[in-house]
Amino acid sequence: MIFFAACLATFLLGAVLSLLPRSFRAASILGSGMAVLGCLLGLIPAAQALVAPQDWVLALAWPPPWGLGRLAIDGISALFLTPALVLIALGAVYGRGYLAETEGRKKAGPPWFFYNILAAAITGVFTARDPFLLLLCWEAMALSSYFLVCLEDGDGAVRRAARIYLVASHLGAAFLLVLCLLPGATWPPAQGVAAGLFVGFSAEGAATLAVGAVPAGALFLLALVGFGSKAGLAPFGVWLPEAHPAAPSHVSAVLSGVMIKTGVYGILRVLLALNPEPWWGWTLVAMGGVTAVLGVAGALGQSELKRLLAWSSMENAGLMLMGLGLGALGRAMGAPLVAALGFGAALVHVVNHGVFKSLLFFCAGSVLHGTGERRMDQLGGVLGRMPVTGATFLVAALGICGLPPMGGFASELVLGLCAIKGLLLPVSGLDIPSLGVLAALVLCAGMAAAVFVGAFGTVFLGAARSQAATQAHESPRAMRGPMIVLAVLAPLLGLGAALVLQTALLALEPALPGAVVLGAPTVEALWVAAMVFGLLLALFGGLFILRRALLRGRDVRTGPTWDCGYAAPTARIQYTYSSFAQPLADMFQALTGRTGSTTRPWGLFPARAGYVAETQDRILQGFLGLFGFINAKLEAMHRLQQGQVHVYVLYIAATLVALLAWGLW
Amino acid sequence: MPARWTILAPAAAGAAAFVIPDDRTRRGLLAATGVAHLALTLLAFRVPARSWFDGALLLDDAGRLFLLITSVLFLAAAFYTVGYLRRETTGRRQDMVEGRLFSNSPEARFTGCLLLFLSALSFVCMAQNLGLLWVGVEATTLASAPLIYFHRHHRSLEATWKYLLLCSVGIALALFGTYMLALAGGGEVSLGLPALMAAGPTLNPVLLKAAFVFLLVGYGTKMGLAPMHTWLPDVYSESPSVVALMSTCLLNVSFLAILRVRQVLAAAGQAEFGNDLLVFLGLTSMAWAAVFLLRQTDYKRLLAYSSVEHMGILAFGAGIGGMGMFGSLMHLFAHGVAKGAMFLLAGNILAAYKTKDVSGVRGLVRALPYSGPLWVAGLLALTGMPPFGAFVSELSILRAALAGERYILAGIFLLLLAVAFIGITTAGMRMAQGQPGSNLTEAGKPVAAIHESWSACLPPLGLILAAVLLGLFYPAPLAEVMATASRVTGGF
Amino acid sequence: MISLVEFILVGLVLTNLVLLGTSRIGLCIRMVAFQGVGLALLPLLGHGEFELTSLAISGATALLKGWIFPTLLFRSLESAHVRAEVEPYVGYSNSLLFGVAALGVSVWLGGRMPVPGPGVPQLLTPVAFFTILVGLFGIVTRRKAVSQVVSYLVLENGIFAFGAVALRKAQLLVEMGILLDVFVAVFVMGIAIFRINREFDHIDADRLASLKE
Amino acid sequence: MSPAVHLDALWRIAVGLVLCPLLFGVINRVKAKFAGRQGQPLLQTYYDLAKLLGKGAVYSATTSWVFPLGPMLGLACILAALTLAPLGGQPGLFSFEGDLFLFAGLLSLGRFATAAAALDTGSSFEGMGASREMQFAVPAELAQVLGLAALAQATGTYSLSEMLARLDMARWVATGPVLALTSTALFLVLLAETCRIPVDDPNTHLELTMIHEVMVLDHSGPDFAFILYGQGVKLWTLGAVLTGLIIPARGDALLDPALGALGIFGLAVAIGIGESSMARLRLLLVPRLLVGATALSGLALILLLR
Repeated sequence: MIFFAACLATFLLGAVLSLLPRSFRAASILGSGMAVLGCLLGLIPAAQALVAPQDWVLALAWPPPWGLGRLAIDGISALFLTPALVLIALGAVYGRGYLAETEGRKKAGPPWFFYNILAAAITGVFTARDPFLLLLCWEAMALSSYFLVCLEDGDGAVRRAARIYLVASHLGAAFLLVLCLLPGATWPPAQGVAAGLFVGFSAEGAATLAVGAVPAGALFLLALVGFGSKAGLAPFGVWLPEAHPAAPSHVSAVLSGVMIKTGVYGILRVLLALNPEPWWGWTLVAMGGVTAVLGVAGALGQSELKRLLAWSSMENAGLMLMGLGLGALGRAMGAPLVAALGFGAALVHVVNHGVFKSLLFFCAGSVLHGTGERRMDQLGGVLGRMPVTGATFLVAALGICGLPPMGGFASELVLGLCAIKGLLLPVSGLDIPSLGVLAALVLCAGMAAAVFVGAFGTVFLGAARSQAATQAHESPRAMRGPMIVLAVLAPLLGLGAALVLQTALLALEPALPGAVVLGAPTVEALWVAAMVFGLLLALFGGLFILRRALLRGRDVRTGPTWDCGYAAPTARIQYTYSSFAQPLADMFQALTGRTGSTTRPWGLFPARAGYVAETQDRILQGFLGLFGFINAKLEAMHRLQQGQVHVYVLYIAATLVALLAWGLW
Repeated sequence: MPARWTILAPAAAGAAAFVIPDDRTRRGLLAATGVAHLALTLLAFRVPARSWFDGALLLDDAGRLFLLITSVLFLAAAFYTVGYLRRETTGRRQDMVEGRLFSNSPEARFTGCLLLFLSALSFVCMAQNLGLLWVGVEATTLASAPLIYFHRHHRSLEATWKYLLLCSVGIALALFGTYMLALAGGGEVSLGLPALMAAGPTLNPVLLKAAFVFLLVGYGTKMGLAPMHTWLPDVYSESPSVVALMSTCLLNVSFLAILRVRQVLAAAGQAEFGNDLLVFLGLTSMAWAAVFLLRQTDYKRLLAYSSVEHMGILAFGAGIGGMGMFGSLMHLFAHGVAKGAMFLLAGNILAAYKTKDVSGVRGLVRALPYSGPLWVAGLLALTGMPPFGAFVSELSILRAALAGERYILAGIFLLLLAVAFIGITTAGMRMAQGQPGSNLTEAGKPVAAIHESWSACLPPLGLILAAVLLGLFYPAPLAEVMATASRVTGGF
Repeated sequence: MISLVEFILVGLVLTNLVLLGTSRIGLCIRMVAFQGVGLALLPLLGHGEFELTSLAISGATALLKGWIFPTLLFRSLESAHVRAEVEPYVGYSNSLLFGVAALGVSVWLGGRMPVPGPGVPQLLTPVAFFTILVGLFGIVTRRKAVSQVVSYLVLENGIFAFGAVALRKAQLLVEMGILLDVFVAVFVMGIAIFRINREFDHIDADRLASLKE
Repeated sequence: MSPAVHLDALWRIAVGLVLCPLLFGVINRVKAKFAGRQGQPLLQTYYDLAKLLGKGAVYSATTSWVFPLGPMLGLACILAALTLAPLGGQPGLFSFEGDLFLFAGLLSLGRFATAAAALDTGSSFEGMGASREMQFAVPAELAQVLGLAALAQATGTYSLSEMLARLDMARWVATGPVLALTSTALFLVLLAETCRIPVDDPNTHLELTMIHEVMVLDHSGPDFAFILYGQGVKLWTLGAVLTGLIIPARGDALLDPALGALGIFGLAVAIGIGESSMARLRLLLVPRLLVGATALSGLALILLLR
């Protein structure tokens, strides 16, 4: 535990230190260095807890009214913490390279200050064991990430996104406040909370807090909204596609790769701590499914790479939540097998998605860094000039689409298997949700594949569509390094998926006795799947060699794209992402909220034809409209103070009379 | 013994300030008094309280708390004022809003009244007799009126007039309530707090209730509870930021006055009634403030309404009782230091940007390398974010509400907090972010960043640090005093 | 003795009605002065035995309310040489109607709260309430700053009447403090009016409305 | 059931690898017969493959290393998929619970690679094909997985091989209608995946309505041979699954595969008949067809749930 304490201390120290030096270089080295160091320190206990789940407690003797601050790492914490720390460390390395260009324009201190705070806060969230500490870390996380999001506050769009994020996360946190401050609340919440755990200043203080238990359903709902809003659960997650792209890419990576998981973590804890009721599972499955489909559909409609990635994060959060939902149903309906696989799938996907999404954001940032262009339809053919970025992006794309041999496939396999088993079990009320999960899962997989082929093809393949694309340049080593590391990790996660699942089940064992045994067949299945992956790679290698051998010495020419002999190909007539996605986007028009306007060629000598597509987030529009309405109504009440002192005195008199009437009646 | 000197020393210094001709000595005196007052206060924490005028004046634990926060804020104000008065140009100058010419009222009067104000505040903290309590509160009003009219232009004059009239009316009602309290005791008991509490059960309940209503409305006007708060935004926006800072103490001691009265009510077994009224007025104030915080265009008024909101929180906490009372005592400190810092910073911003318009201020963080970040921190401290004190105190209050199973009230409380949060951060961050506009000038010519003086930055910095401290750790003695105080004033 | 107290209280009511009805500020000031003199007697009559404290208090009161305040107010009225009209929002007849209504309300309120102790006349509470209401009404409805101060004094008189009778064991310290405060308050207000007049060339409080949302 | 590796499946796979090009020959013959033509020789596809493998290649200047990746990965994927597919109730090389997802996943990976390669040419024409391919894949995959899920439901196991092995006469009779629905759905999926009429027309190289064929326009030489062969293997694999579904297993290690193989050729004949008797659907109708297939599988599943 000493290492863990050291990890937190390092983060906080790093935060302060990075503010001190005047020179940009020193500050960024200090800030990122401390972050990396802290992560390494934290990984030691996390890894230990992974291999042998145990409940370590780090108790901070903290004076009232906070009471004792308890931090603990058990299997589940470790499962969330380990990838988090790895990604944060890589993000720090990447960030140093990414922020280097802001030298002279900005200070290096603040970003690294907030980055370290964020690291500490996230670590705290995953390990806090008393409600007050959880709240503290949660709010710290929200704030530091907010400040990181609005790092480029010169840009109005960024300010807007950051504001939306701030408001959303505050409203979400309000629910957690209640969850964590209910009398005798514990974290993770206990069934039928006992009273008086809050450390008051006096015995009487504790006594005054004695009250009855709160219905578990209420706790669940509070957690669902509070944590769900952070996880991007529709409709509370509207802020996500706005805020994540606005942040600097290494921060986006941490937000999407790690911070979303804090929401999943919270809900998982609640589900494991309380005895779920069936309707919890139904709710989670339904909302998760909607979130997933909405997310991928939204991704279809985007025109900027980072926004697309943010939407896809929403999709994956949906998948995780569906897993949680099935797990909850399994627990509620006495189907331990489904429970184990559902939760297990969610956990495995947490790990995988973290890796892939962070890598994708790294790549997106590197493209932005190399071309200065956000819009995909302005890019093209970047692969040639940014080989590392392109290759790593391809790997990550395969992973995020859940295609073999990457880890993403494993998590979708487990989830799907869980759904099918749910179908087969003779438990009534389990089949319909399972069917829903299965359908949503496959639907999302297919659409995600379309999205990422399109994105990869438009950005990296074909011919350059703009000056920016032709002048692209590969990113510095500091940025390439983390990308390569993650790209290597991705297939390993696929081949070793069985291990990941095994660890997840091991972590779940304390809460779900028998999880390991029940999940064993699936683990074996994953091993065989890994053999198939191996075969696949072997076949590929064989074909590669074969082709090499066949073509050796033959005349291999390069010419223009044949394209059925089309005479005058230009870069502009290539399929763009929006045209690529258009058929699917129209197929799911109701979800994408995409409105296209076509100007058809007309007449004997058609002058011009065009297709303009635009998508807006309907949920967000709805919220903004509502808030605007309320705001206007409230502003109308400003008329109450028109500066007339007579009227003011009248207010006093009126209050007096009213209160007298109340008092003496 | 040190307790009574917290009244006498400032009074004497104030009297002296009127006659001292030399500015430098007077400023020195001001700073010295600030230090001395804090020293005396801390000393008063050590030594047991001695009564004065046979128990009419006595510094009990509640008094100690309020005296401490007053003293801390005054120290910050004093140091800031020294620099402020040095910066203030004498003679007629341009009014930044309308461009008319105006001049300051004599510095001697300003300093003198400031000190007398402090003395009156200390007096209120010690008063154990409701009559004297009233005298003290009224004295604070009168001592502060000239301060508001430091900048002699018509807006400040208007503010002064409203302040005088509204507060006098309110305070008059409080006086009536005081008498009624006496009458409730059959006119036989004196207005001494101990006597009244001793006579508690025998007091006539109807008269008692009526008395409490009058006192609540009366002192509530001074405390800035909606809808009696209307003087507050005008005063805060038109007076020098130091004055605004000190009027935070004014609100605090009015709150103390209400707590004193509630002690009597509780002794008479009528606590429920009082608590309901407090909760009601508290939520009303929070709601009213929230409405005016949204789309607020003047950042000094913004701070003023945030004060109204926080007074509402105090009242709410006190009304919830138990842990809530304790929470609102914590909040007293948390809000005091945070708000103090914000007022001083607002003064710096006003000096740099020459406008009170939110839309006129951009890129604060870049333009004012010290005040800017502090301003952002202050925003968080005001809106109850960690690691600042308000986070803890608001949570304690919320917790008490939940513990009392008053879920609806807790929900409303949270909602109003959220609205206020949105209002404050939206305006405040808009000022902090972006690129500084061209209206940023130093010595007539536009500059990228202002060079800030120590006297302008250190006091707010100190206060912000205090706010952080309160968010993470309470010094043991303070905590103990706070516990007893909350017990005395009707908590547990 | 009671009867004399009641006599004064009735006088208070009548003067209030006059205040509501009259249009001349000068008259208002005089009326308030009358009230002050009348009230000055209360501490002596409130309870049988003469005490030095009550003597001192009533003396101070008479001096303050009967002489100093009126002169102060007349000063500021002359310094701001404006038409000595009250210029109310609410017409005089309506004001009187309000007065009657207020009287009713106060009697009802007075009925709700029993006055303990033998020495205190039943009339006290209603009259006090009534005077306070009239004062508030005046502040709300009168335009001129001066007449607002006058109304404030009426309000204050009501309270004083109540206190003087209710509070038997008058503490010199408290009473004197209160008187001092009221004095300073009125004094400062006077100064403020003087300044307002210099700054704006009028003392119409309702035209001081530049500070608003 | 526990996951397993059935080495005896190797010979079945070998048979498939050898015979699959023949399927095209059969189809063409059938079509020719219907058109009253002589038609190309049965082994034409083998000749084509040999010829292509012997050629050099031409690459577009705009392409990158992703372009040749397409055919190789595509073929590797479908070969891997073949190892999962049972033949006539006899298990595939690998079988484990949930391998149906891997089956679908491998097909979709191949699709991904092909589409990426198509986009790499920078031709709007091929981009269009890629876009459509990905679009139609969504409902097709859905139909396929739901269909197989229904199968799992019917047989009570989670692995392709096991499902088809358990699909004996009795069970077949018991769940006849459901199996009929499922096999229809899977047949439609097969048509879409192997780009046959009515979804796509492998013979028309110059029409804007093409989906799969257009994506491979720029490939030549060995690359194109890979693609062509991949088509054959795909047809064989999907056919094997479908016939396994249609023809109830008897449990005979020799007869069943033989029947299965025959079934596949029968399928080829059926495709030929279909292609010569009907025209390609209008492009806009294709999604409806596939969504219809999805509906069929879903219906089958729901019938089983009730």
